[in-house]
Amino acid sequence: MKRFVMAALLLVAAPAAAQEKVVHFSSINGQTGQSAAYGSKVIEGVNLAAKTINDAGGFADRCGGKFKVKVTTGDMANSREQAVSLLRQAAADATVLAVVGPSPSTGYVPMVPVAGQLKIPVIATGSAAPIKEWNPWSFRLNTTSKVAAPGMMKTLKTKFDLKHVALIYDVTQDGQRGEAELIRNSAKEIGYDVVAFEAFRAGDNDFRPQLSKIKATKTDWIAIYGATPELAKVVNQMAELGIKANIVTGFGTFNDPVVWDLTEGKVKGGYSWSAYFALEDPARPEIAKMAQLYKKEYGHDPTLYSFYGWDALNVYVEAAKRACTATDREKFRQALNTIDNVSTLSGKATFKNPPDGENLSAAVIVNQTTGRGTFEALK
Amino acid sequence: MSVLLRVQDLDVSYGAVPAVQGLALELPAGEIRAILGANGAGKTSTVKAILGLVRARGTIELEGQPIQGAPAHRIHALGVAWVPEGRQLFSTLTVHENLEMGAFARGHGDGFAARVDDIFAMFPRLRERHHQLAGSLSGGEQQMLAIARALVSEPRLLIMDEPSLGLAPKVVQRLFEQIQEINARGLSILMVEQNARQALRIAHYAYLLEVGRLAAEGPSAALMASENIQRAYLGG
Amino acid sequence: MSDLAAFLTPVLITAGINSIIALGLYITMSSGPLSVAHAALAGMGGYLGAVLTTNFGWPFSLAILAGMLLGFVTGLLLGLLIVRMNELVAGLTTLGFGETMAVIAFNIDYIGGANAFSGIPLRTTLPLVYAVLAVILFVAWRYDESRLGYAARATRDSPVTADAMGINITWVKSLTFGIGAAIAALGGVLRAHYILVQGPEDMGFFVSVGFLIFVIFGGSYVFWGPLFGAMTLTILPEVLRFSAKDRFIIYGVLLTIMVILRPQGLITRRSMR
Amino acid sequence: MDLFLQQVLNGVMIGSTYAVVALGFSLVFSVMRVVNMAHPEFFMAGAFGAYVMTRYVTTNVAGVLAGGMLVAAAVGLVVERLAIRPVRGRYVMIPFIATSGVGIALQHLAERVFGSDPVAIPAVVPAASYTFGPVSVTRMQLVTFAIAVVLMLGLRYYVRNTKWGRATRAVAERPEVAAAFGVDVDFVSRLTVGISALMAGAAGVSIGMLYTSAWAFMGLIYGLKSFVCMLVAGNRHVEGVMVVGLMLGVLEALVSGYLTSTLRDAVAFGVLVVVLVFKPNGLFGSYSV
Repeated sequence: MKRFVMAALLLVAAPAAAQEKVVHFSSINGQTGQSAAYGSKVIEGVNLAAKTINDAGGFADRCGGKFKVKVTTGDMANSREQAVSLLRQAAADATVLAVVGPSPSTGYVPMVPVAGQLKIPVIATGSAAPIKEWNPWSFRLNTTSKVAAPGMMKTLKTKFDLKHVALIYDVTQDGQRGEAELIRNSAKEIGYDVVAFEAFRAGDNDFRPQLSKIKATKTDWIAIYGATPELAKVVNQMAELGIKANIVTGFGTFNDPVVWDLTEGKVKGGYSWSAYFALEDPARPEIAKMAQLYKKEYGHDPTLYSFYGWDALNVYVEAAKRACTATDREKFRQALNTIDNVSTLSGKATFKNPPDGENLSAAVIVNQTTGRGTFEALK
Repeated sequence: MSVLLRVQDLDVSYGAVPAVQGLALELPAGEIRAILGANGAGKTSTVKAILGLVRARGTIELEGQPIQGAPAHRIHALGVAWVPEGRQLFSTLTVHENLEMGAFARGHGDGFAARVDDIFAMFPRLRERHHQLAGSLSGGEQQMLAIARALVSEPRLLIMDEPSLGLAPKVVQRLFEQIQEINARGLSILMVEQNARQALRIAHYAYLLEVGRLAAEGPSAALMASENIQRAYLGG
Repeated sequence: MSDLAAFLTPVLITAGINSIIALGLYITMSSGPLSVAHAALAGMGGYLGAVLTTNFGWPFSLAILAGMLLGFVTGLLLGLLIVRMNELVAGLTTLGFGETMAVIAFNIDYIGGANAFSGIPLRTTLPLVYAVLAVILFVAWRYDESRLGYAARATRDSPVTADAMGINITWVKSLTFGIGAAIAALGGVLRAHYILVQGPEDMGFFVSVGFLIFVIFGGSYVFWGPLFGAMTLTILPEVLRFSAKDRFIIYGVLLTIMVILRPQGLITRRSMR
Repeated sequence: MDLFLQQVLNGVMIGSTYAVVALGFSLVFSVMRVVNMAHPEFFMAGAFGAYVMTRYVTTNVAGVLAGGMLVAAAVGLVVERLAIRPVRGRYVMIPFIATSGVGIALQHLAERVFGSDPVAIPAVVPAASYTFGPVSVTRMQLVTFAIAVVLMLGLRYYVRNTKWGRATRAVAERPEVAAAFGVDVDFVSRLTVGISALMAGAAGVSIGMLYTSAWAFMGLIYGLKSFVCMLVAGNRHVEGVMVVGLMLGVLEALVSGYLTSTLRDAVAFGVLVVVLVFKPNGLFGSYSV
């Protein structure tokens, strides 16, 4: 039913833009349901990037072709089955060149093997879960814990002589749990000990049982790994239980304005690692420009995930420029592999897949949250 | 004597299954009339139709005023009270609370306490147990409470469904005397009863139902004498 | 036209698999219990089948049989556990079982824990799903007409009379639970070898309630009911995709309206005659 | 020992949040044999009611509480009219599905209106925490616990000592006989759903303030746990659900505290199922459904 509607539109639009070709990307993310908090921001970032490029008249590839960008959004609604179905439908649509993949790991993890089979490029926009078996068609734009978490702990160890840390993490989110386990496993090597390893489930409200146990260990470092709703409640309940400790988390969640509001600023001074960007980073005006465009278009501030969506679309356009094709997925995949140190708003992008689709040059910095959506790099 | 209740070509069916077909009966004010019949003859369906608890076709009039199709709680407000088959007390409520439910429509203000005393006089055993849960009463006591619950709403028409069911003979004897006392105080009674012999002894008039249809009707004496009633129901 | 078929295939496969699991639930429910464990049973089948094909290289057909056996045994035991419970309490017991299985799956690293078990080979195709569905429909049809089918419905309608008629209620309830669980596990194995990932989230309460809604919405008195229920309620969200963000608002409202208009279920015995 | 007391207190506080949501759930279930799967969304509506009140209307506690309760009651009455009354006498699973559909629609409606992120509810009750020896508790926790106790006692008084409360109990046991004695069963159904929605609204406001946020999907976890409490308690005594709610909370806190919180729900559900194996009709007995 949906395809007929699209086909009809194309027929109508075709005569007007006959000479201008279209590059068609499929954007699959959680638009409704519990993971929509991230997915909807990525979708907005992708759509804004496409609109900005088209408003500027589209883009020209290296072989003289002029293209406009078309994005079709598919809602996986926090379900693994729908994510895989949408990917299979995108692959079946010959006009789709590549897929901007989901931020929730529940969507990206099952897509990786399917992308390899159907030979269609997929790029993750925020899913940090460890992937058991990569294939040349799966990429990941955001930095991953495997690279960043040990680095962060080493920096905190050298700078503040961190001796022991307590961990409280979401056992139902594979990205969060993966990073918490990484920090536990690299304890001996970096030289600190893990005094508590407490789990909770997405959707929980009360963390006092776990926090009371952590309070008893009198640790002065607590690492919190959870989605926005749970992370904010842990921080609030730590304050209520009178726990005074430095707080640490992964991929920049403290810098998310929503978390700042939910904790009424209690995340100030929290340490996290993130790609190199800040909402009001004077050194990089293009970030401020995007944030301003974003606010005008959607009425709320962009979050880290909005930048991932914007960057994913632009990296794809850069690859399309190099591939000089709108339909040949193999040529497009090879072009993606030539992306070397291309700067994006959330850092830099370098891909060499095989062996894996990780973003090799995703700059990782350890930062301290200073205000609503602002932070500064740890010198 | 005016006719309190008139029912004309009453049809009741549950889905495709007809329970009562073309039934007609009357209850003049002040009389006791019985509805006799074997199990499944449609006695309870008839009663439930009059009470507004099941959907029925045909005309049902209380003092000439049509009530078929009205909801049960509105029919009750017109002065109709029910002693259900198997008594169906509110077993998780106390005896007193069951009486309060009996007078739910009239409220507990004007004269409720007086009416309760009057009932306790009639059923002294209930006074002793009035704080007990209805579920903990004996069979006979439950029967008394079921009648008391109906009387406390000061109805004009009392419908009793199998009052003697499951009671010891001696208790049944006392029960039927009480029914006559209640009637003597001016309350018209429509009684459904399988115990045809006892019922005919105190009823003025009776209707015999067979498989949802009226098989016979007439003054009790006439029905007592007719041999097919004798054979069918009195184990003659 | 070929890509239109390719477009519909994922939806039709999911609908087919959901129908198989719903038919398993239908058979379990035919003897009375309100099971909210069938998502967990399907998940267990999926996990076992996936481990056997991925880690041990078993052929797909053997993996299916192993999954079904696991389902059957677990279903038998669950049936025995709840035989003396009333309908809603039995439901809660199956709820406890389902949630417990989900939490345990989260904590077993061998099967991937929260990261789910991935890397499963693709085995399930559209023709295979509908061939299996046809077989299950035949089984359900024969079951309805079989002695066990009648005994089960007697047990559901009134256990007392069924007991009096000499029907061994304990055996009927646990056997029907076992058969239903085996079919659900079969659906789970097929799903795992199509989605290529088997995760703990699919085993919880809310997924099981989904299957329960398929069966009761479709009509739980004749085997066509769960088939129509599963097909309609799987394809409906896809058809509603055009409404993007409002998709589930419309889905919820439609579900409520349809169940109010047809409380006895879409398909009833009478409507089938 | 100190940690044990703190964990038990944590458990009682968590349990009171399950209990206060379960009270309304079990009232509707025991009186009308209806499993109202939209009840968690009445609770969510209460939390968003508090959010709207604090942002646009008033931050006075009573005002916020009243606002939340009225929003929830309004949603409750609409749902009763459209999705519960048409199928009230039916097989228990039919209203279950009808209200599940409403629940799904309300969740995603809230997501469309308030967004998919949680929204912050400012602390209307000035934050404070009290320490008694080794044990500490916050003012908002005590307020939530107090609201749960007040609601339970209020419901107990209503059900036992008022005319309409008695009628509700009569309808619960024998709807037909109650109707024959002048009780308008439809009105009692509206009244019962209305009261349960008011209580869910109060729960939504207090839990929304306790955890300082409202979220379109906050009802899911409460729906599951209060449904379990309701079944384990049995539907004969409404207060039973309060006791089971507190038990579940303490059980979860102790398992998280002393075993491992990864198995928290598995152990909690496991224990509740064991209770049912020995008391198939629920801890406090129930009417047949």
